[in-house]
Amino acid sequence: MEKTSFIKRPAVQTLLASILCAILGIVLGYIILCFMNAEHAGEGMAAILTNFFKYRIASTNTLMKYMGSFLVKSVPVILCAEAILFAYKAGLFNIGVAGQYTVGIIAALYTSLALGWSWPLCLLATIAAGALWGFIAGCFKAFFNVNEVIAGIMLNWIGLYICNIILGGEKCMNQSKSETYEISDLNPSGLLPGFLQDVFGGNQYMTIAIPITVIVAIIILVVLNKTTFGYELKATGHNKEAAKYSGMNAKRNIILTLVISGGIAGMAAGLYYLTGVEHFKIASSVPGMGFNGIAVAFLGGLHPIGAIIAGLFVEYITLGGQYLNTNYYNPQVADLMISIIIYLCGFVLFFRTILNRPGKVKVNANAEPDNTANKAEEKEV
Amino acid sequence: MVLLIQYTLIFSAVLILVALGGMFSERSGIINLGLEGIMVFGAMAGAMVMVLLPSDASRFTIIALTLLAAAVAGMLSSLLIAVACINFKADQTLIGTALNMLATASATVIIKGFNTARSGGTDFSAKLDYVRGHNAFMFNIGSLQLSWFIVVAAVLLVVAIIFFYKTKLALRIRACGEHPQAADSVGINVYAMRYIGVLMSGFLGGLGGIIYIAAANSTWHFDYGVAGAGFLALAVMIFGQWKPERIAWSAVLFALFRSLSNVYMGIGFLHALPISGTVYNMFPYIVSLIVLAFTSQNSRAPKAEGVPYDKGAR
Amino acid sequence: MEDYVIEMLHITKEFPGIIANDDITLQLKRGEIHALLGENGAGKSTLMSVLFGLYTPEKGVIKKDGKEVKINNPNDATDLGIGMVHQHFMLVDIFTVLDNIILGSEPSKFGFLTKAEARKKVMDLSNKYNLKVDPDALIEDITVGMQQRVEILKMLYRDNDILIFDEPTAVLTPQEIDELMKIMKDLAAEGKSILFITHKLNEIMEVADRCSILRKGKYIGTVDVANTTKEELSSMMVGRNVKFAVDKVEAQPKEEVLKVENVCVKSKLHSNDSVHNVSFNVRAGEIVCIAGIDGNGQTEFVGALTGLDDISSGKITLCGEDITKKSIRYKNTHGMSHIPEDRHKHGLVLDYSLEENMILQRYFEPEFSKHGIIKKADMRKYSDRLTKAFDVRSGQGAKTIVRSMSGGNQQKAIVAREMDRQHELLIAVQPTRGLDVGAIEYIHKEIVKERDNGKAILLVSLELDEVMNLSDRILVMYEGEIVGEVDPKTTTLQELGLYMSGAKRDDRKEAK
Amino acid sequence: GSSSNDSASDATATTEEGAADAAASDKKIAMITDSGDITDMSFNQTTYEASKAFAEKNGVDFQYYKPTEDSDDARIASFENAVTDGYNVIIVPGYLFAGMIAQCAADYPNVTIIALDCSQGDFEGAGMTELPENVCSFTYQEELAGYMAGYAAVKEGYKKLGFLGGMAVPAVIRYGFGFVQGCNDAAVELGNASDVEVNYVYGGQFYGDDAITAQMDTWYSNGTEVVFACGGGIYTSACEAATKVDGKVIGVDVDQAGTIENAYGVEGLCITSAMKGLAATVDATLTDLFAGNWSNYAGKIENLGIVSGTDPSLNYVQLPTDTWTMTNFTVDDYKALVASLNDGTIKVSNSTDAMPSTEITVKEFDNIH
Ligand SMILES: Nc1ncnc2c1ncn2[C@@H]1O[C@H](COP(=O)(O)OP(=O)(O)OP(=O)(O)O)[C@@H](O)[C@H]1O
Ligand SMILES: Nc1ncnc2c1ncn2[C@@H]1O[C@H](COP(=O)(O)OP(=O)(O)OP(=O)(O)O)[C@@H](O)[C@H]1O
Ligand SMILES: [Mg+2]
Ligand SMILES: [Mg+2]
Repeated sequence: MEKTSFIKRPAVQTLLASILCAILGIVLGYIILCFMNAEHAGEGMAAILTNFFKYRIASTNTLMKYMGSFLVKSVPVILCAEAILFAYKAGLFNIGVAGQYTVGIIAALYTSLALGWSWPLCLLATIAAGALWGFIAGCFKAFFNVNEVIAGIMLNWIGLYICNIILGGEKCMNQSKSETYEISDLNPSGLLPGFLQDVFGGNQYMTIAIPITVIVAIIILVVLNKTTFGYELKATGHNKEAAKYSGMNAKRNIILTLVISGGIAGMAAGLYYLTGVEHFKIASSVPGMGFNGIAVAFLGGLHPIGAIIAGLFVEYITLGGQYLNTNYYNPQVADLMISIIIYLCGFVLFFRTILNRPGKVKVNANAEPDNTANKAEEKEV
Repeated sequence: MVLLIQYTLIFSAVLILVALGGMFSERSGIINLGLEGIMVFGAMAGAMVMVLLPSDASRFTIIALTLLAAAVAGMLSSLLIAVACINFKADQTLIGTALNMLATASATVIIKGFNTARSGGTDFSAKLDYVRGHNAFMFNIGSLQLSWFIVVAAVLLVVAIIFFYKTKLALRIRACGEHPQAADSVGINVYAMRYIGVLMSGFLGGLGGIIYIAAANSTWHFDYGVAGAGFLALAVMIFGQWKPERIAWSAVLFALFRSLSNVYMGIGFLHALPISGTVYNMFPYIVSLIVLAFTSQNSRAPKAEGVPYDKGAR
Repeated sequence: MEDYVIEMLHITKEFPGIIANDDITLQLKRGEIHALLGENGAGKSTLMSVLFGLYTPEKGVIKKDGKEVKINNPNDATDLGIGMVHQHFMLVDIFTVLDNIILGSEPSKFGFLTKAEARKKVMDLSNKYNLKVDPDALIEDITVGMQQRVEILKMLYRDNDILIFDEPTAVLTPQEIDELMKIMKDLAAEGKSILFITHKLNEIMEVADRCSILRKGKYIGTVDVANTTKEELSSMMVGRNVKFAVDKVEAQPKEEVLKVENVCVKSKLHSNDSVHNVSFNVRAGEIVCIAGIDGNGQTEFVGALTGLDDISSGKITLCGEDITKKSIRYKNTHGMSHIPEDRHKHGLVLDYSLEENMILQRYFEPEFSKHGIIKKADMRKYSDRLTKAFDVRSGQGAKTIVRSMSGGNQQKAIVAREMDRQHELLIAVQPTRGLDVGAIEYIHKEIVKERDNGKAILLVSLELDEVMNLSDRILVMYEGEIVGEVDPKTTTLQELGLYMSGAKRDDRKEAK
Repeated sequence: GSSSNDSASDATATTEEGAADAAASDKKIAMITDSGDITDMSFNQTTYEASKAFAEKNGVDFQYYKPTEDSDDARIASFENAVTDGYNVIIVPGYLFAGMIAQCAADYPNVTIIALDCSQGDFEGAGMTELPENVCSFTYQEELAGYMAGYAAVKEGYKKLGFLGGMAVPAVIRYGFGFVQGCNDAAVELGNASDVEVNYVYGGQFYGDDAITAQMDTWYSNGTEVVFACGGGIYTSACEAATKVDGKVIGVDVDQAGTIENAYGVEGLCITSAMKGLAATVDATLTDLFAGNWSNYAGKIENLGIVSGTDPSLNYVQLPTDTWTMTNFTVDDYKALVASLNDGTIKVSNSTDAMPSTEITVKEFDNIH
């Protein structure tokens, strides 16, 4: 931490920054616990942090099972974060991830329950559905100049209502339970193949979703940083006009970016719902997953691998809430802690930027001689 | 039909105020994704005041204090955005999202604590009942039920339009959202202008929040937040191309279709159509998208929004 | 003792990797026009930004009227009567001219703007100094020249008496430059003191009283303009003698490379065509120049030619192939190079590094990528070679984020890239805008070398010196039409001026 | 408080003894919430309050657990968490717990599980045909409560009625279909079946909001006189709309007359409530369990409804007689109704498959959310 050269390495900074913000958040969380019930605050904090490791003494098997659950549940938010950061790098704020995730749910459950497809097809369907939703937003943006944020918000709701119609039907919804049928009952071939289930205490939901998530993150990392495609997308993100000048097809790239981003979001739903761990119930608001994804993407420093770590962290604290003694605290305290940590992250990013390049100032507009320059940054809606 | 008007008015009041709030913030250069959270804070404070006021409080007192509390709470919560994004140059998207999460989580925790303390441990819900407060706002014109909320929103809309186009302060705020260096170079304090913009969004967003929960309901469950209303307002703001009068029209259009989805079964011929309720629910969003496709060609966001302003190495 | 209004003593300002100002001292006399000269990146803008309170120097003091002052922000500067026309205009695009002028010092009553009052004051100033502006026009709709006048009115409106002009002429037409020179002289005569940055030695010779020279962040000296010559100034600035005339032999035009037939472009602003029925050709081994006053359709024409804008009718042929409907990528890879007019809007991705910008149109070529993966080492090597060859200076070499580079060096990077690319036709729009004389000399030499290597060159320039020096044929564009073709060797500036102002035109319909 | 280590050993300690004859002091009670919170003004809340009251009365440790999400996996996690914390009496409200019980009960034979609302069908759906000894479940004949409410309202003279359900879960559907049958039978008896009309809708959630209020507004403004608001906190939307036009509501689960009148300051707003004896069941079962009488329940699913034709207050489904406000339909009429239900003169279908066929008009609306 002392050596300037060491501290200036971006990866080190990101890591330091993330750790710092987690610690700060935990300290603040402790203070909140003290406010609510000072006597048991230490115990409460310990419960959240110990989390499922409380089973370490009782049974390693149980511990591993809950470790597995933890991983399983982290998958969708991580992938939503990947979807958001991918688009963000290309200069698009894909707030429509929530809706793309929702249509991914439709695809996952409709193909597996109503159509009886096997899992590879179901998974492809989720990607296609998310991609389609991204495609629509992309077309509105590319051809009609409709801001992707507003198109995304509208499509989120449209997706939700379509989801209610399709999944609420007889074929998918178990009317007497008001939730969708078990994939394992209707169509076991629709479930994703297991992954190291024995290692993870026989956790039936441990599936190939876990390695796929990691692979997707690595692919995104490579695509963004190493490939010509990533080069194009980032160029378009920074300066649409320059991208056009250099012969890149801006419209195509906008659409393609949102298609890919949407596909990842759809896959997030697929990799979660096709494990069978979750069912769909009629909902009156858009699933929060997409919005949590925004937070996780930024918490992870908009870095594909960072998003994995951030997603795991957020999920860990979320799960920690259930270990609080409810006689003293309500479980929502964990949500509060997470939101504080994410908020603090804003400050830490600033901190890192300072370490990074002390002179990055906007006034250096002065070092640039022509007045048309500001048009380069023009944002259109 | 009366109901359609009534609900359109309520919902457009909410959207107009919150979208205007978003507009002032973005015009000053700060993207405010935290409108949803600001609404929750405003709603919570307003509802708490309605609950706490003694039962002999006059109608005027109830109205004034409720609105005041909501506005102040909205402004305080918007400070969270201002400090992080203006002084610390935090990413505005991140902070906005964090504020939304923070609002719902802390409203839940706070209201639970509030109820527990007030009931001596028998009520620990995240719900407030404020029928008396709600009723204090209501009045009727014929069979049309109106509320002071709508009047307040209408007045604020007019004020906002005049302010936006006619005042010195608004000119400066707008300059900061377009070209903060230019503003700075003529001696305008960009940070201060952005603070004002964000605080205005807090003020209007807080009021929007209390209207959202109290104009048509007399109970609210704070663990459910405001169910995306803040994001809709954001959409309305973009729809209105960051101009107050256009925002008003966009809000009314959107609110009309949304209300229709709630009351269509009261309108005979609509109910008779073979269209399911869910399709009606989708209408406002589909209509908006279509209208946007035709109106967005020249739409442009404030140029400097989202970019933290740094005076330099000072 | 001299009567100095402003003294900047021993100013040092550092940026990461670079000392932009190294112990610089500058003294401004009351009522003088003081020029500041230096290569691109010498630190002129930085020094002026320090004076205007935008940057805080690490070392040094500033004195006003002999008393030490602290200038922490533009407000302080304004209070001291210092005004600045920035190299990069500080105007809000979507505001009217009037709003821009009054911004920050708005007359108001109870917080409400009283625009009538403001309008009167502005119009009075406008008349007094002969600075013609339309107060109700939006900045984004007016010409650069008018924007400049708005900037000057902003200073006058604030009653500033120390005026800083940072490269005000780089973007002006010759006529506008003449106007500006006159205005500056009038202002100085009124007792205002002026600091004037320019790369054009003619302008210094014409208006300045004294001139200070910077080189690579260091102070070189101050001379009385009356006692010096252009040659002396340029050698102080670059450290060697600079040739102003372009050395070139007679052109040897060969086969036709570019053929333009009846090209029309619809205007975005009005119902007429902004480019109307333009036809001409460019052959290998010649430099053809489109001259004209800014705003006569040159930008639109180049847009249509390169594919940045839509063409409404006509035909464009490149090396015998009809490319009218081809994509930009196709044109880029089939012989067209383009130095764009607006380097920030089109030419560069400012947030990319220098090396990444160097392969902006070529990242997909086998030289730089394999199976879709960018070959970073090759990119670095290529970038290093080009920056070395074209003397592109930057703080951190190939990794420098282009945004932090000085404008001149940004331009050189683009020129390097476009010259090095495989091409038959080079379209160079204002290739030397904002460059120092040394850099101009270099780029002009390179362009001539291109020509002699058998490349076709279409030059679009507003600068008459450049037009006359560089081109082999001149086409004059007026109101979207080519109104005349002249030979630079036989024509005069006066004749060119007549064509450019629309006073004279050939009937070219029949010719060719 | 106990650290996790202690609780783990506690759990093993209890495991070694027999469950049936364990001393009361060894028992610790926990409840797990289903998709709602313990403040849902519905079965979670009722169960929580009843269990807590019992625990406090008997000085027993009690705590509730809230799963992190609405899935079997999360419910099992809460269960194992509670067991690890040393809780050995687990109360679970809601049919959603069938899956959890099917997967856990057999593995933890020394943990007593009291399920509410889990029917034979639910267990079979989860792949369990027979309950293990450590589990019992109670279901209610909500259709009878709904029937009585509907019957009473129509007999009282209401002609335009409404049913506002929360989510379309089995208990809510039984209430609703029972209500419709009750309205129908009363109307047929009165001979005004052609005049009686029931609007029928599910809100899609267990709390009110402006969309639901708007729907209620359209109902009431189009002449609906009374709405059976059946599902957690959804009654607020009905009350909201009712107060504007002097409409009435019918409460659910518990006698809501007091709560509603207090909250809205309108006397007689809630004409009656369709009650089911959730709290009583919890209390009685726990009392028996602690008294060592678990064998009465072990492995059983009890379907609770009317047990007495003469004393309605003993029944698990009833209308509140303490706060009776109806005048045309009196307490005596009510008692007569209970008697006929008890002796089988009146039969009420408990099917949740399709809307019962009626002579009155039933207008079904699309779910609001
Ligand atoms: N936010 C983060 N959280 C955790 N790990 C991170 C984070 N950011 C980066 N890393 C780790 O540090 C490594 C280097 O990160 P860095 O961002 O410097 O790589 P890069 O820019 O993608 O690589 P290159 O410069 O070669 O294209 C990554 O591969 C990753 O493993
Ligand atoms: N904000 C900044 N951050 C980093 N480096 C900067 C910044 N501003 C200027 N520089 C560097 O300082 C040096 C001086 O720049 P300056 O803009 O003062 O040059 P200049 O003399 O005005 O050049 P030109 O004639 O091209 O306008 C350049 O090398 C530039 O890259
Ligand atoms: Mg400069
Ligand atoms: Mg320059």
